[in-house]
Amino acid sequence: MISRWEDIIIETLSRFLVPFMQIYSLYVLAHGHGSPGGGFQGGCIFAASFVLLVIAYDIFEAKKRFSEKINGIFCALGVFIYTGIGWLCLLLGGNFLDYGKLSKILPTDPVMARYYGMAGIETGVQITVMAIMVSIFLDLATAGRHEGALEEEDVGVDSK
Amino acid sequence: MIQEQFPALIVVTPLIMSFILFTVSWWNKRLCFPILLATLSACLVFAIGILDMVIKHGQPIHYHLGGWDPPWGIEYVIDHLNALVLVAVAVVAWLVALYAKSVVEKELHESKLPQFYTLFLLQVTGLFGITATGDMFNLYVLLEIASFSAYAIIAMGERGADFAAFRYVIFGTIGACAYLLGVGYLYILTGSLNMADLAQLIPKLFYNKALLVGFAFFLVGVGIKMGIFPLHTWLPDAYTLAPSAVSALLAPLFTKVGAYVIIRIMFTVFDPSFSIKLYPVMDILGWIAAIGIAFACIMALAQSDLKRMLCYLIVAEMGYIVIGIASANRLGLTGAILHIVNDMFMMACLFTVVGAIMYQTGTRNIYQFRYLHRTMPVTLGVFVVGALSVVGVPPMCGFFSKWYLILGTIEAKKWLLLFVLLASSLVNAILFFRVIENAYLEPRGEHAFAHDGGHPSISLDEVPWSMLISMLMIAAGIILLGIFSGVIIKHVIQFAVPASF
Amino acid sequence: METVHSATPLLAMLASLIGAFLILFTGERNRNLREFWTLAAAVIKFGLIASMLPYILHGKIVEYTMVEIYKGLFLQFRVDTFGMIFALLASFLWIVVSLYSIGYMRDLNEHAQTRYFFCFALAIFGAVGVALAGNLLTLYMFYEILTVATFALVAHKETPEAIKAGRKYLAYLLTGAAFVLFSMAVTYYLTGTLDFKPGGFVAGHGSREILSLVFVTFMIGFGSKAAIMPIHEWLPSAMIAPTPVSALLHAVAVVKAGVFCCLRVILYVFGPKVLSDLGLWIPLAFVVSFTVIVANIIALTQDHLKRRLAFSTINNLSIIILGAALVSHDGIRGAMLHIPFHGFMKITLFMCAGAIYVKTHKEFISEMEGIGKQMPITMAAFTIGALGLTGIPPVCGFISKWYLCLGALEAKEIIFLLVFLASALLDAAYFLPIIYGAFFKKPKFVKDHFDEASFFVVFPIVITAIGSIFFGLFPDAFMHFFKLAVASAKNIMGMGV
Amino acid sequence: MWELILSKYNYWIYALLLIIGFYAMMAKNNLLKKLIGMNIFQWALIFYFISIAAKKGGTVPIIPGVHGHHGAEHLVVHAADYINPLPHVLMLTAIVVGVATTGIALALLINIYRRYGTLEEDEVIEELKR
Repeated sequence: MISRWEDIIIETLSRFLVPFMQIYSLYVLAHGHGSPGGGFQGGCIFAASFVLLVIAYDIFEAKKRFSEKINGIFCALGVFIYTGIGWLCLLLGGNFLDYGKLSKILPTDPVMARYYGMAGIETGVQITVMAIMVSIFLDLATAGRHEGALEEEDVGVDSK
Repeated sequence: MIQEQFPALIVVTPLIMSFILFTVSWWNKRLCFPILLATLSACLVFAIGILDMVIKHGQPIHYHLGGWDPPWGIEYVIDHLNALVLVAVAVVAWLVALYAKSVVEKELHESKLPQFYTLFLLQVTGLFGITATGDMFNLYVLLEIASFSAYAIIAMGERGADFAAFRYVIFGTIGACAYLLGVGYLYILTGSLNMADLAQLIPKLFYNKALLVGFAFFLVGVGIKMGIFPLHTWLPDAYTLAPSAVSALLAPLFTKVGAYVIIRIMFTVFDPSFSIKLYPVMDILGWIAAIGIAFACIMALAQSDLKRMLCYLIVAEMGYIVIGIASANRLGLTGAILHIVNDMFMMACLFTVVGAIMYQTGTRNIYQFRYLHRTMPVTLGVFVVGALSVVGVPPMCGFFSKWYLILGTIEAKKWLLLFVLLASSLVNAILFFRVIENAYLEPRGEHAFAHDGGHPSISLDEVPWSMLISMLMIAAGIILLGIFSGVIIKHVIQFAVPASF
Repeated sequence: METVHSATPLLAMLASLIGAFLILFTGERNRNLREFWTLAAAVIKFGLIASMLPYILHGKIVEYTMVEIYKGLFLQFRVDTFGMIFALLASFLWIVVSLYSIGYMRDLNEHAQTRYFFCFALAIFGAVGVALAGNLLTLYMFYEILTVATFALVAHKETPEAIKAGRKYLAYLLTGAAFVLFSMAVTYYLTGTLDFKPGGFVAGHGSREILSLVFVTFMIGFGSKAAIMPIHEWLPSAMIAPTPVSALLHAVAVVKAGVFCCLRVILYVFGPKVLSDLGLWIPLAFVVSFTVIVANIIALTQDHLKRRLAFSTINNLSIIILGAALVSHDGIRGAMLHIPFHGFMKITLFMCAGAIYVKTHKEFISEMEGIGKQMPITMAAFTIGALGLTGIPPVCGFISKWYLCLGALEAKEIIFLLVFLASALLDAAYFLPIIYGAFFKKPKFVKDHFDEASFFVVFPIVITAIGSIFFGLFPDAFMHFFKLAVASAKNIMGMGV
Repeated sequence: MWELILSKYNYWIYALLLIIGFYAMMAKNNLLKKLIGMNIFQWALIFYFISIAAKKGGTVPIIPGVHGHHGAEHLVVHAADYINPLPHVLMLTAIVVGVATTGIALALLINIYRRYGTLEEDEVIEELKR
């Protein structure tokens, strides 16, 4: 699975598909509070695009574009956005995650402030979910060997 | 003002810090430990602040996440009971973290350290959350957070740990799902997930069979997580094979928090009369506890591996707590709650000592402890304190909780349980004096008067300071808890026991 | 009875505790300093306890409450007349024994002396704690500490027998402790308090059956330490321990603590009235009389000196309990007097045995013929002790036994009077041969010229021997045992029958 | 009788799935099959929760055309027309939990396979005995 398996059709097709998947995931995210959807779903779809990359090309290729380190940082970033907004509300005198209080810094009334607050939260969730999904996938695929610890022998039996 | 926010902060801070720690570790691994310790210190402050607030106000603190009022929003409710547990968890976690540094650096590959510290924090997050939350489903989620981190760090242990961890995954998931089913039943019946709200709604449908089923699911689910007797089978392997620091963290905390959840469900969510008058839950629990303690003691006697022996001891200790619950009166429940706190310290003490012995000698086999009192006297001193506490020698804390448990069983006229308590403390004496004998005495021939000082070749060889300090602090904690148990009961526990008792 | 609130009891306790840890930290590096700590702690402790004597003699009570455990349940020291007797005895004899053990351990060059002195100090800590305890819970606490600390002393030699003896000791005493815990809990559940009260406090609580059950379990629990007959087995086998330990075990700390606890329960928890109402004292009295006789008869058959002394101890302990069990004025008086007096005499005997062992490595009486020539001072002291135990004036044993007999008469229990007399007779029967052999037989296995043990060993023996005679002549001398005993007897009976 | 079964068919199905999953977890020798059983178990639960939220003719609980200041107050909401959203939300979390569990379990299995070269429980135990 993690080895290269040249196939022009699959590669082209997936290269063609990936951006659309990512756009779609963003759509799901952005539409999360107007219709079914939201951070979890969006994140999973986003992660799926990377999985597709790994499957179509190979793991090194994918890692070139999205290394473990960046992944880890994203994973923390998402949580940071989430709790950051929470803390912000907290500093603005509300309870934790009390978006209504955001209206003090946003040029809107509490209702819209809730709206934006949720949007921000969902974004954080999406980023984290995406990063976690990818890292679970990579860990399983590389059997937990990080950071280019992959040698030839790890490149599965079906190589060449 | 900020103090009102503590209930949320104590859960959120370790959560965010765990991820930050993980990120930081990418470019500087040496920062991990300071971050961990700082975070836990903050949590300690929060916990103490909460306890102080609860004692001042005298009634539960309600914290509405996101400002949504219950029963719609998630609510954190802190009363005397979980404030006490929060503080205990915070203290023990802090001490174990201090202890962990040297041990993990020796036992784990240094590439694993960041993951370890991250999971450590996640674990603590889960435990705090379980304790603080007032929402059934939220409790499930946090229970799972704690469980995941437990699965993962246990798997870091020695040979066979991964298999033990997998078993733990299977059992833990069954437990979590059983709990979730219970939540589902309650939700269908009442349409609410908020504990306080449920407490209002449930008495109306006491005679509903579905309620009973849900209750049974709760008991089974939490019982697996806390390792009550028939559901304990995952526990010995998992905790024995885990890295020393991990078992020193999990063994004291996770099971006891489970015990807290059981108390919470039986006495807060379900009205006490449900399990006392309506159904013979208490009798069943009493029998389970009695059989469990007997079984655990026998199994512990059969072990030559100190850590495994202690693991079976945990099962017995959970049995004690269940006895306290089963005696279903003020004294017994006081004993149970006090024992939750005491047992955290006792188990922390014993497991840290085992870790220290492993660290120095590389063995856990009781029969290879000869001359240990020459090489590591301080560690053994701490061990003796913990051992005497478990045996129930005053002024160590173990005696006092046992004292209330005994009084409770007498008041409840449950003579079997009383007998079990007394007999098991004797068995504990056998268990521990076997170890102490091997560690302290050096069998020698008749009339052998070794010249003073015995074997000069064997010299002092103690563990690093950080470990010594934390172990000594835990031992001191055991004695202080014992002497001042009266104060704790007077100011905290007597309010934690349901008023109907 | 007015109460003086003072921290002196706590300080007295801390003296030995701190002393113990100083000993531990000093360790083998500096033996003189270590043994200095032992002595210093002992002297300070005795001084502090003696400083409370005046209050007690004026019928006051010194009290110090550490912390409340639960409603009406404290960790509390309350020093009354009876506790004072035992506290004085234990703390005074600690000085003597520590002097002695310094000499003993050095002469034999024992191993692990630090542990030895540490546990010794802890044991005294426990014993005096038992004496000063103001209620059952505190008493139980120090009782357990005493048990655990003594385990290390019993197993000190670390020979297989020693370790076995240690296990046996623990098995008996911890089981006993479990019984005590049970009865204590039930008592608290019934009465809501555990504070000692002269004349008892259980009266009117609980049914006959439950009270009788509690009394029996109490007696089994504490009796395991007081070595009442069916559960005495650990005591003779504990003789394997070094002699100072045996001296401590028998004369001062452990078994005396057991007896002390029994008396506390009989007189201060149940009280004469309840005892006689429920008729509980009769079975108790018969059990202990049985113990007295059988122990003496066994003692006759022992050739190992320390074992013979051990059985003599068992006998005397039971005599004390018997004295308290016949709920009579003089009986209690005699029992309370016999605690310190027997302590003095028995410690003399044990230290003599130790001295002989140090010098000649002889443990069997048959080997000691003519030892009087080699160690006259020791054997003289031994004679005094033996005569005292036999109850011959002017040694102090006479006084206590006199009052015990009076007690039996007062209670109109001729059979128990006979028991007392028989025990005295049998005492003579197994002590006099030793003395005779020592002085009037040709030395076979020992030197026939003067060769005493070292100063540290002999000096304490002389002190206690003189003490025994001194208290025989002036039973109310500077420790005022007599006055204390009389006073406590008055309190108890005043409330009681 | 039949009505009883048919009217409550969702419960029957979930119970059936639950039992299947439990059987697999307990009785199967192959660790991977145990894991699959575990998933079936969890999904049975999720299905159960979702099914209790369902309503005949109910729709997604999203009120159209409400944005910002105006709207919400003018328009009447019949709770009966909407599916109860709460179980879905809960199950969203439960799904995430399930995914995480599966991830950890798979990682463990890979590890086990690497070390002991098998996924058969008894063989692994044999390995560990040595």
